[in-house]
Amino acid sequence: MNLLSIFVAIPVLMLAGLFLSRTRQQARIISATGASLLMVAAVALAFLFMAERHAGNTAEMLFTASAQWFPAWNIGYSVGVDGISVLMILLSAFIVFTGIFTSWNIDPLPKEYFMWFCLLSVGVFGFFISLDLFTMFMFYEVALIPMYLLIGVWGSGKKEYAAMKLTLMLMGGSALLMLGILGIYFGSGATSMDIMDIAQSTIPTALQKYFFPLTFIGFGVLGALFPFHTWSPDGHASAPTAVSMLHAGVLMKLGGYGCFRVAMFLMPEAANELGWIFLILTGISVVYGAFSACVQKDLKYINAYSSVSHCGLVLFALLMMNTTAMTGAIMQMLSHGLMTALFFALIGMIYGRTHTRDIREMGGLMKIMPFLGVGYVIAGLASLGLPGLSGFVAEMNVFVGSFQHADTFHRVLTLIAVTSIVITAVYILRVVGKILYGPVQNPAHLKLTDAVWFERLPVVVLILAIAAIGLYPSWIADWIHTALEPIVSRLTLAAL
Amino acid sequence: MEHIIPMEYYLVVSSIMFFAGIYGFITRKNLIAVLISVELVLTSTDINFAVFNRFLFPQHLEGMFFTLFSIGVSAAETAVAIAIIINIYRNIKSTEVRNLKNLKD
Amino acid sequence: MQDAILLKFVFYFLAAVIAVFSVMAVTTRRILRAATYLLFVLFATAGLYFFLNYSFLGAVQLMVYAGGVIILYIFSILLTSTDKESKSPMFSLRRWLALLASIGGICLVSFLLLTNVWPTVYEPSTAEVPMKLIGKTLMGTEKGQFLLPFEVMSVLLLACMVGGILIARKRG
Amino acid sequence: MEYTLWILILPLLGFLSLGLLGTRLKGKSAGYIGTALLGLTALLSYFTAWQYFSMDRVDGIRQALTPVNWTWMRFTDFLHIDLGILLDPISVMMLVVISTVSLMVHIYSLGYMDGEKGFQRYYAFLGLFTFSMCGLVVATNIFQMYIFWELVGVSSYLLIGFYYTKPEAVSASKKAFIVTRFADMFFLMGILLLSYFTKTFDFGLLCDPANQSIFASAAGKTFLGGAVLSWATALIFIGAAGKSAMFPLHIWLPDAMEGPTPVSALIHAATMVVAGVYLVARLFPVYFFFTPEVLHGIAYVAAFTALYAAIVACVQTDIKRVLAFSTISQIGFMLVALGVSSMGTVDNGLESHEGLGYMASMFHLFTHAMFKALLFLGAGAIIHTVHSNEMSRMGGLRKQMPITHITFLVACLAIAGIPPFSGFFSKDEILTATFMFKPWLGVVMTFIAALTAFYMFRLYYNIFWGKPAQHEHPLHEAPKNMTGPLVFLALVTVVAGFIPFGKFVSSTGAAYIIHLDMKVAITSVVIALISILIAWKFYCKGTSTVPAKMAGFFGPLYTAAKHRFYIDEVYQFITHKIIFRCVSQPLAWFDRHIIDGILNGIGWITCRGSLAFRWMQTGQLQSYALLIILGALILLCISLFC
Repeated sequence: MNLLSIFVAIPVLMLAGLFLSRTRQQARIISATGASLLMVAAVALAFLFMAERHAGNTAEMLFTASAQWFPAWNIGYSVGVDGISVLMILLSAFIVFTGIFTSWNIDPLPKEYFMWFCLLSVGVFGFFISLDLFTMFMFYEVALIPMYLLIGVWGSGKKEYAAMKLTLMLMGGSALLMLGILGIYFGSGATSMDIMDIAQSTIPTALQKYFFPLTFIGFGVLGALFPFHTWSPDGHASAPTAVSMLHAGVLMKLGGYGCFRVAMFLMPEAANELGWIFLILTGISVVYGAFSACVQKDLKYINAYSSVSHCGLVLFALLMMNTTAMTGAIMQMLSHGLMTALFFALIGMIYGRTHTRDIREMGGLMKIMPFLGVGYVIAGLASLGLPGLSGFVAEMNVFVGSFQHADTFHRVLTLIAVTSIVITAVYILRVVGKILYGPVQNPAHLKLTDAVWFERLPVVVLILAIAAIGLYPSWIADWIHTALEPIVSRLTLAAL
Repeated sequence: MEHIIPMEYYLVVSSIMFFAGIYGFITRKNLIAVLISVELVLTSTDINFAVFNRFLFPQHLEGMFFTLFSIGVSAAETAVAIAIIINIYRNIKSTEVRNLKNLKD
Repeated sequence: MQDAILLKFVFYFLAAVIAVFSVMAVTTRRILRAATYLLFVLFATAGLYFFLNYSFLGAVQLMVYAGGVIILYIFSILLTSTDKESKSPMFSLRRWLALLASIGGICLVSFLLLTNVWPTVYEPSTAEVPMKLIGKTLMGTEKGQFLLPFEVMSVLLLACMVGGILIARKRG
Repeated sequence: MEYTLWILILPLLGFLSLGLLGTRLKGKSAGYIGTALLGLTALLSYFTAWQYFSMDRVDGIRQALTPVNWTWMRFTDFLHIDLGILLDPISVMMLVVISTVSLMVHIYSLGYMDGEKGFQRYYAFLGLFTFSMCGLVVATNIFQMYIFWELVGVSSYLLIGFYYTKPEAVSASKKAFIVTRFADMFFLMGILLLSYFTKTFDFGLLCDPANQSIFASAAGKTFLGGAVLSWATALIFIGAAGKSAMFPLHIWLPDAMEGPTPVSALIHAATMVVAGVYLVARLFPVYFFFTPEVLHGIAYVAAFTALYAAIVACVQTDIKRVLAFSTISQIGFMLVALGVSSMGTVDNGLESHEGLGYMASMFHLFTHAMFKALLFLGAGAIIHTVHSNEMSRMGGLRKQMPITHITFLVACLAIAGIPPFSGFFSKDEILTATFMFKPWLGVVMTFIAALTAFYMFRLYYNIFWGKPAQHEHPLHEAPKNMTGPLVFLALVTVVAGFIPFGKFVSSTGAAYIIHLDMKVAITSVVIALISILIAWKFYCKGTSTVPAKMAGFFGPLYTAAKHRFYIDEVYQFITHKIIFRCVSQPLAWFDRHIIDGILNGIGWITCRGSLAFRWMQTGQLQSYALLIILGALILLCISLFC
């Protein structure tokens, strides 16, 4: 079996195991074991990848394998990874791992919950390893559908509304995406669904102009592109903790990943020509999300709008189409994935104790639960771009890279995007100040306890990952650089 | 050996039967009457099978066997349908179409 | 020649029976009568099969429909004691539309049938199909033979039996 | 000189170990660990300074060293963030200042913070701050500086908010962070703009007068009517102004006094707030050669700030606020000096007097750090005893707190510019430089110096003389570990003025011989003495009614100054009324109601549309059959006859 298929196989096996499990404890053990295995596999993959590159293997995609499963349409299961995919797989493994522990005490129906969760992971991992447009799309859908039930059944608040909205909007995106994929397939001569093969042939520019926006918006909906982002606040606010983590941490990255892997890579001419429209939209996302976050009262809403802002920055940087900015975009994906997962994990833990997410009803929690408080502060600092944590390196790559653009329009937009770092500071500090500092608002909170081991574990793991990227960014930067080379060169070529 | 009656005549007869069945199916209110209309429709197609077989492909037997199976199927269908109708009648004391609204809405 | 005229007469008689009774079957308000008219139609159909020299088919038609199905109908009509259909506006929109569709359909189909040029058959035959051949065809597994559909049929009938019993049985 | 790396590592080690061990450390052990590490850091800094300044000059010019420089993150082929250590006169001088003051604060805090909850946290944050500040001053490139710039911002945030259960402290810390962050945004923009044209972050390349071709690509380029380089340096200065609390970005500093007093001494008086000055000094060649107009702008902004802060300081009653405004005013002095300075020319190994301002600024930075730290620590000792920041709760403390009294007096004399204390020398150089630039500016600065002397002695007399206030508990002198640093800093303040500072630090690196301009010196001393006299008259007895009358006389001005000229209110208005009410809330509303509304509207239309078509779906098979038949027939007709 291909090395990469392990990432699909493990969650599938987990599913089977969960199906047979009888008790909550069994379900937990199976999930935790599976998640740990995934983590080990992801780390092993990273090392193997590194070894392979070190040995001088300069192929664009490593560990490739391919098998046709629907020859009539040239649909195959072809897999392969480059540096970016490996990082995304690592990220997903981290989030799944921590997500499992965060949902340790999920209620009701733990078995079913974990099963849907595993199905979601199948989709996520499958998406990142796929090189075949249709298979990719299939895994994409597999990742989206469980969300409906996970939110609708285990969510809180207006969960039915949120689940419906989220699913419908993302499905709407998928519909556009499907059209885009078909456009790419037929535009490239209808001989292969494999991205690498399609990249060999060129799609006529006239066709690209129709299908690039479709594909970009299709993925952009998941990447919280303004004005298609409104599923995010409601969806995140209603979802159970681990689902929010996985959704904001990994699923939203599917959008960004798809945007450059499919839309920009395969249709570079249109990307150059129409990029400015989306650049404006993403620029709006960045500032708009940050401003909106400033006045929210629900912790999860704040974080959801912050995600809109941060993910907007991802797409923004991708559209700048130079290596530095795109590196920043990938780093931002990782960084945002980790820290937003951390945020949601902490919010979930806090909510589990205080039973409120309204920031006006909390205060002085730092004194009551110092561990969670410190974790929250660190997540906040990462989010507002403190050097030494991952947010900083990502943002700086984005800003410096974007500002290297020769066009004044792009540079001015960059300056506008830079303002988000202040607004981010405003809403992060507002929350931290309100809920963690100050006098205790509700005397009943004084009896609350700090985190226990299965809550500490994900928090610590995520913080370590954030710090690792923040302190030593060059290793991932190198991978990303190498992986971006073909994409950037195609884009530059197309620009001429 | 020539046929005495042209094929078209048979077909016209069967189509009259068919559309009579359609008319009944659409307008009848009683379930059993609807079912009777369905029988008409089915039988008319049976005739067509047999006729086409006889006139166009006399060396083959497919048309005939299709008719044969069709008769079997319609018998089965009638049996089940009538079982259902009786059951419905038992529940709502009526076999009128317009009374069957429990599954709607 | 006499023979031909007689045969023609038989055909027209059967055709008339079919046409008239099928129309009556769907227009009468009494269901028992409708069932009776249906019986006539089915008899006439069986007659057509005989006329075409498909005696086996005609026999099956008589046995299954006239012998089995109609009995079922009559029993069910009597069991549900809904002999009379409730009154409804005679000239509702739907009725008109259905009438239009039916008559239009008949006209259209007849037009097509009569104007269509059918493929010529080189060796027309009106010969009776030998019973042995029918049996072999029904039980054979080669090309043009029908064991599998036959078996499927039998399973279907079994399923119908079971289903019919299950559905109609009194729940306790 | 790779060992200088340890100057950074040791405090960081302190932060990590204390931060991770946390409350497991019993009693004061955290303080001792932190202080010991800082002691080592200070020793290393002194050794570095000794070794650096005793190195040979090349052509009479001190050479910059970069013992360590790693590429940390590569953006493009030419733009990369390096982390390294740059040793040149100003960075070494800053290292000495930071480690000295930090060490004093560490020792002092052993007494001051004794028994506080979060003692370990306090020392951990101090370690973090010292690490970041040292990293900032030794930065080899502008981006490294930005990194540590952010880090000092965060440590300042954490330390101001140290008493996190106090709402004032929380909002003060938030304010400090956001205001400086706002300025940092401009700093970052400035960096982006500068590096876009120069293609480098490196100070060595940016500030080398011989290597000016890198600026060629920016020549003639304008943006919104200004030269791009001016934009870049002006933006960078905004960043510096934020950290150094220049008007109108000064509002965070007075509030930052909510932090523990030793923290105010370290961060908000001696080290972090002068980072802006340091930044301008670091980029001085860029400012001077390419954008002199921005440099002059800096001088005017700084002069205005100095005046503004001095006026406000005259009427504040919270002693820490007085000191905070005095700090703002003094930083204004330093920036004025930089702004009016020129690049010296080297002649025969000696620098010409054009570079006076630069030297004066750095000199003042040095002396100010010492005496302002001393003032804050003294104030801390007083607050520690009195348990209040208000002047009205003090008075006549000279008997109870003799050591504090004497050291405080030394510092006051220094800041007022009375010889032979250090402040006299540095301030005198600044005034001279200003007079050389524009005489009217010199006059203004002299007036500010007079105001300085007045408000400092107003403070001094109100605390140590005047009417004693009533206290429930007996007042006492601070413990040894608090008075020790006071005495040490007082000694430094007394002798620092006699350091031949120009020999160590100057704009070109060549030696600068300090001359006292007697005219300026005598005038300023006389004026200072008169101010002190007035202060003595007004406040010494505590019975004078003149201050009240003066307040009445100046009326609106007094009230305005008391409210810091309503700048905070303006900010409050802008942030809350405009940003929150008029931008954020409408945006959030727009999001919830318009964008979401459109979506929900689409959903609604779909629902309505379905309902509108619903009559077709009767659920009756017969209707469907009718439609199917009709449809089939129509299709048939179409295919046949059309």
